[in-house]
Amino acid sequence: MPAGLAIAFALGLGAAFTALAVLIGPKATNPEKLKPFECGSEPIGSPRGRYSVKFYQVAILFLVFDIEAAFMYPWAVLYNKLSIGPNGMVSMFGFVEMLTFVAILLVALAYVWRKKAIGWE
Amino acid sequence: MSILYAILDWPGTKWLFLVFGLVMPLASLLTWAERRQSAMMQDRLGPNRANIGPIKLKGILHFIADAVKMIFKEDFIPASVHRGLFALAPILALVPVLVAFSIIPFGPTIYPHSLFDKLDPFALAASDPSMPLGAFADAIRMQMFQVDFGLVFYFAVLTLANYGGTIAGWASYNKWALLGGLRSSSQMMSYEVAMGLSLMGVFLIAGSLEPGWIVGHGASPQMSPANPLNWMWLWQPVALVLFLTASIAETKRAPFDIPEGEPEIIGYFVEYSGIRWGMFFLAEFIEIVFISAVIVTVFLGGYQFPFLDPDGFRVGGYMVQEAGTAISTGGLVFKLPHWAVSSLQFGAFGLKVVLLCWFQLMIRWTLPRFRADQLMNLGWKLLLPLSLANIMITAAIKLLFL
Amino acid sequence: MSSSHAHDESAEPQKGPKVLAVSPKNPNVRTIQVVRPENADTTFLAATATGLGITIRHFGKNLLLPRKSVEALGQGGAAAHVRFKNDIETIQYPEEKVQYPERYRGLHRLMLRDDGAVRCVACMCCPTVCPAHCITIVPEESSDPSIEKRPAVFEIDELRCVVCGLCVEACPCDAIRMDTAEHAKPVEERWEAVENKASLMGRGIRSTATQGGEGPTWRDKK
Amino acid sequence: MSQKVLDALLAKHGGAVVHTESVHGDEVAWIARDHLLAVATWLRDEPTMAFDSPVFVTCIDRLDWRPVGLPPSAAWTEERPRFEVCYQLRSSTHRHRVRLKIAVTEKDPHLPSLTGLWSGFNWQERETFDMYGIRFEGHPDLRRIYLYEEFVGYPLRKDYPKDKRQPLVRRDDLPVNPIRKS
Amino acid sequence: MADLKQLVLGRRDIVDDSDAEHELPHEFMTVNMGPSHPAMHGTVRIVLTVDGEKIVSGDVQPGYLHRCFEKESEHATYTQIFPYTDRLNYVSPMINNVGFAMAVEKLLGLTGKLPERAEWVRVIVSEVSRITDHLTCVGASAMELGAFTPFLYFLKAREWLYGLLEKVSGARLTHSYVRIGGVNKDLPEGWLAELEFNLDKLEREVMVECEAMLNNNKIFRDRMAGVGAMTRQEALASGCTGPIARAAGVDYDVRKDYPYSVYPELDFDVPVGTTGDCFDRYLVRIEEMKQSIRILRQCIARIPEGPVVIADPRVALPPKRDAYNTIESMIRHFKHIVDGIRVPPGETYSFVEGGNGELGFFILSDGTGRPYKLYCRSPSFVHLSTASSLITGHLIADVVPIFGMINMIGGECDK
Repeated sequence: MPAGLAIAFALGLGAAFTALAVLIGPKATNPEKLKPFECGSEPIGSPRGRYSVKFYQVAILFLVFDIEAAFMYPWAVLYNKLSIGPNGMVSMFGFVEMLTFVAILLVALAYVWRKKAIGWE
Repeated sequence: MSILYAILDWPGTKWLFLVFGLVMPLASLLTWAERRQSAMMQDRLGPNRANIGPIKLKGILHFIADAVKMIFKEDFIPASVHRGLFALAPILALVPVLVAFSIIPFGPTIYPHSLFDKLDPFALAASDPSMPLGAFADAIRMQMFQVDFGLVFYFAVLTLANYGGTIAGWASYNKWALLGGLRSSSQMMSYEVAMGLSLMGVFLIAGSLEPGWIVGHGASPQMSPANPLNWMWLWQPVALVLFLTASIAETKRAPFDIPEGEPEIIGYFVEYSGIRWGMFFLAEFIEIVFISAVIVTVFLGGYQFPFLDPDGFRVGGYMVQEAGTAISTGGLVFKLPHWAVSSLQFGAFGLKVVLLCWFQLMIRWTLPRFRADQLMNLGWKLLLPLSLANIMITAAIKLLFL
Repeated sequence: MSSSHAHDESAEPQKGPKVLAVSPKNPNVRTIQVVRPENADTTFLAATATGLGITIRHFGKNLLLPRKSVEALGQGGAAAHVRFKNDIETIQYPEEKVQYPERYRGLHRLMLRDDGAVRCVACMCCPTVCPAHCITIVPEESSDPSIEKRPAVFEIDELRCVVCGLCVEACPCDAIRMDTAEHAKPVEERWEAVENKASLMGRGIRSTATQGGEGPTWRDKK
Repeated sequence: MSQKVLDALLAKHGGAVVHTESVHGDEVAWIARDHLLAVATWLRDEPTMAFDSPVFVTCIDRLDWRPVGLPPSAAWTEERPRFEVCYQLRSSTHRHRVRLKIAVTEKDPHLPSLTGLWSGFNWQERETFDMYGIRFEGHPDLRRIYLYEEFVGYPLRKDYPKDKRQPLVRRDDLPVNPIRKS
Repeated sequence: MADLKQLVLGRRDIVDDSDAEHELPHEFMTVNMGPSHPAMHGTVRIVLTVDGEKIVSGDVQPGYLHRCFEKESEHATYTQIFPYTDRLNYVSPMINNVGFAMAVEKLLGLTGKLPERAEWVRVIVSEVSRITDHLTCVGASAMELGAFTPFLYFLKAREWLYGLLEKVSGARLTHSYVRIGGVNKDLPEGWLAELEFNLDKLEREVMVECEAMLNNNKIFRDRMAGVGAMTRQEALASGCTGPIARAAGVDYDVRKDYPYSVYPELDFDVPVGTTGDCFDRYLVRIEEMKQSIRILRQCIARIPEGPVVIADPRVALPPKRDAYNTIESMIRHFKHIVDGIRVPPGETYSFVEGGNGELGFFILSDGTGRPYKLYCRSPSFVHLSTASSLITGHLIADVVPIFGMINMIGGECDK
């Protein structure tokens, strides 16, 4: 509920700014000005073409790693409890579990690294 | 009376206070500070002319002039853009940062009925918060949105800021803008991961994702949260550096300003002008303030003034548990009334945020810009493994010394 | 980076850069190899720290110390040894003006005779030599019998002028000079930038370079 | 300074070299147009020559050539080739230089391109084409370089008046936005 | 363990062609970079064809600043050309002045006959100009890479040097200081001491600070190193000279290989690089500034007294005092102004080491006071012709350091 409130308020602020621009700003257009700006030259071709798949790769990687990272939040919060075994002794359970998880993550990272999917080369 | 306090405690009031009383002025001032500060670093004077009659103030009024100029500029939309998305993009850039502020505890809890008393933390802990009357009733918590998933909310919301740049780039029907938008999204995504993971060490130590909890408890229950040694910067220095790096990257400012990269591609807002461009700009500066606020909250003790406990300055105290609350007691105490403590704590928060903003500007004007692939490499190949290592090492140490 | 002992068989610990060749014409002219910082010498954090050290020092100095005087600023770096002053180099132009050097080529002026008449004899040297063709002279008979001609119209288009100073050099009677230390004024219309004879003479002073003038000129200086 | 280059050139390619001279310390060799490529290749590849670096290409238009102080026979007449294309070469190993000159007639202003031998001549030949209208045959990309395609005439030719004006060219081909159209 | 390794690194025995085979179809994008683009200083247009961020091809098109230097020069007297040469490489105009004057003097047969002090003054102002040129180039490139602060430190120092040149010539940038047969005026009183002070300040403060902020900075280094590399052969075949060629290992400096003026008497080092990438170009320029400072220190110590312009009535204007008083000088003065300096018929190519490399003037004289033909071999033009091949295969962001380190000066390239 407070989040919704904040979103509503922020959207209102953004809309108010835009409304200011629409209402107050003067209008004086001409065909030259309405062209897309491409360093003063006539644009060649359309910017709506299919662009390189490398940009999508990053997005996919992000999804993979971010969702994996999301699994870590509950673990981090519950780490204290996970580290105390049923007999009150220190338990390695939580640590080892996450170590395995991170290791798998690292293997994935190494694979992606090796496949040169990160960066642009 | 309690209706007044109810209004004051209403999240909307807090948001309005936070945004219009704290964030917007600070962000606006930053636009001036950036120019003045960079000038000072570069042996220049910087803007110092904006004045209203005799009021000069070293050009601080510049931000007003900026705002007025942007509002009265032509609302110019090129012919070939996608109008709806074009108008939506700046709003999308601005909204998430403003929303994300709701999780930041920007001050201590205020007990309006005991404003002029010296606060007794034991009595506070023993008091029943549900009681309608009494010294601790009508408490106003200086945090709009207190939830257990606190910082995850921040990550989630800030990811939305991605859309602003990307949609602006696509909607502009301009190849440079498109490139800027693509760069913006891939950069934000790359650093999002490292940013989330870098804080994991803090969560491990604190055992909570709630920023208010982290501020109120510090790293160790054996020390007062007001003790600077109990703040996370000492316990998670690697995380601090990683988070600072990743979050500067999230603000898309130098050295990570490749989505704008003025001399390369002009940026995703090439086609924007006036207040629409100003919204991107404002979002960027608000983000600086926000990053500072998060770092202050998580790593630098938030609103905690060094050695200032709720009842006054204390040296050499110890912690006791009272009704499930850790309370700092004993030691050499210099008691202060509640209003003085609260003001000092507000001031401490503001000062820390301003100092971190200053530091971010300092970095921005010191370092050259990365290249897109180097930026990716830094994010994926350095920050991500380092943050994973930081998590596991923190976990291991915690296991050993538990 | 510095020569390691492993592959340095000549065992000649050389200081300074690596010399690749020496010019046969002059043994003191050498070809040296630039010292390239290695990858290992460079780190993100150290670079950031070094950079921040320098910028923070400048920031602090410029924030805390007072500015240099305008006189010191106008002298370039040379007068910077004013102690306990900051490094700010900005000159706030309309309020603060630097002293232009003696040779500064500014707006033109027409020099005057002792009786206040124009020195120019309309010999047409300056319009001839002007690479920008910005000088217009219309000569007329002079009323003074000892002087043959004088300009009826003397106009300089300061927008066309490239401020090269050739006209001053070409003038055989010290009639035109550029030592006013003034900029061309900002104007709104192009014609306003054309200086006429009256305005050029308005800046003029009596020339000291009398005919048969004594004293060494700049070219005789030892 | 580099007289030995001219000597070697005469000895090896006597048939191709029309004339040689040394002016102000610069060695000049007039080369017949048809032999230019062979001579230039030899100059580049022969180890004692090793002209590995191009310096410049330019062209001289002799249309108004009436030198003061020289006999009238030195002046340009219709019978002589109007253009001289000059190639200046430099050797980094031997530190000598040579200027090759190729006479080109007004009617048929072309000569083989040396871009294939020295890549640095690419733009310089384009510049000469742009300014003088000399066509370099075999040039990979002989376009105007300073001026625009619609420019009429060759501005550095002596018969091009200094203050000639060119028609204003407008390009109005703004692409239509597919989104707005639909 | 071996399985894990195989899993991570892929099977060595299987040729990994997945990237080539399974690349999704996408289109190349053609985009104009320039003429009105922040990095295209001096208005150049590059038509880039990009695959994502990677440049597939780039067509570099100069000509947006074409000044018709050569055509105008054919209609101007030799003296009148000096203001035009100022605007060739407008960050180091003194070298252009000197180069042009030397070419005309070669035709006049005056090479080596100038008063000694004139030669020294010319070298001093050229080297100061060279420093300003390199300061601008290095600073502007750093600025385009986002390092704005070093840029302003460099410009601060450049401002001091411009101030000094202004004291000598009367103008900050368009000096028109050198004359055929010498220089316009002698150095002012106390100027050399001021120069020395500024050089010290430049070397000990500005350069030290900027090197600390740039040389070992990993971001800067990564942006520059390995970018736009050029081999020695390529540098030679494309006619590159100056810092770009030296960065590629070409040991060529006109001051060393074809010494002119008083350079044979001076001690200096010519820095060369190894890899020919942008970082080497940067380092070469930084080192050249230090060498120029060294040369200037020698000049300050050794400059002799004497006249600064030749006393030859054919080339130099008579002294003002004589022009005022004697009829012979007056007539000579008029002849000089109206007809210009009569240069005997002939052609020559004379070259000096400009800020960017071999700056040459090819002059053909027909015996009048105006050149029949004047060609300027501008290093920027030659260097820019390599830009297309240098940027191909790099990312869009790499255009900035490559272009910055080519140091294309519009006035010189487009002439």
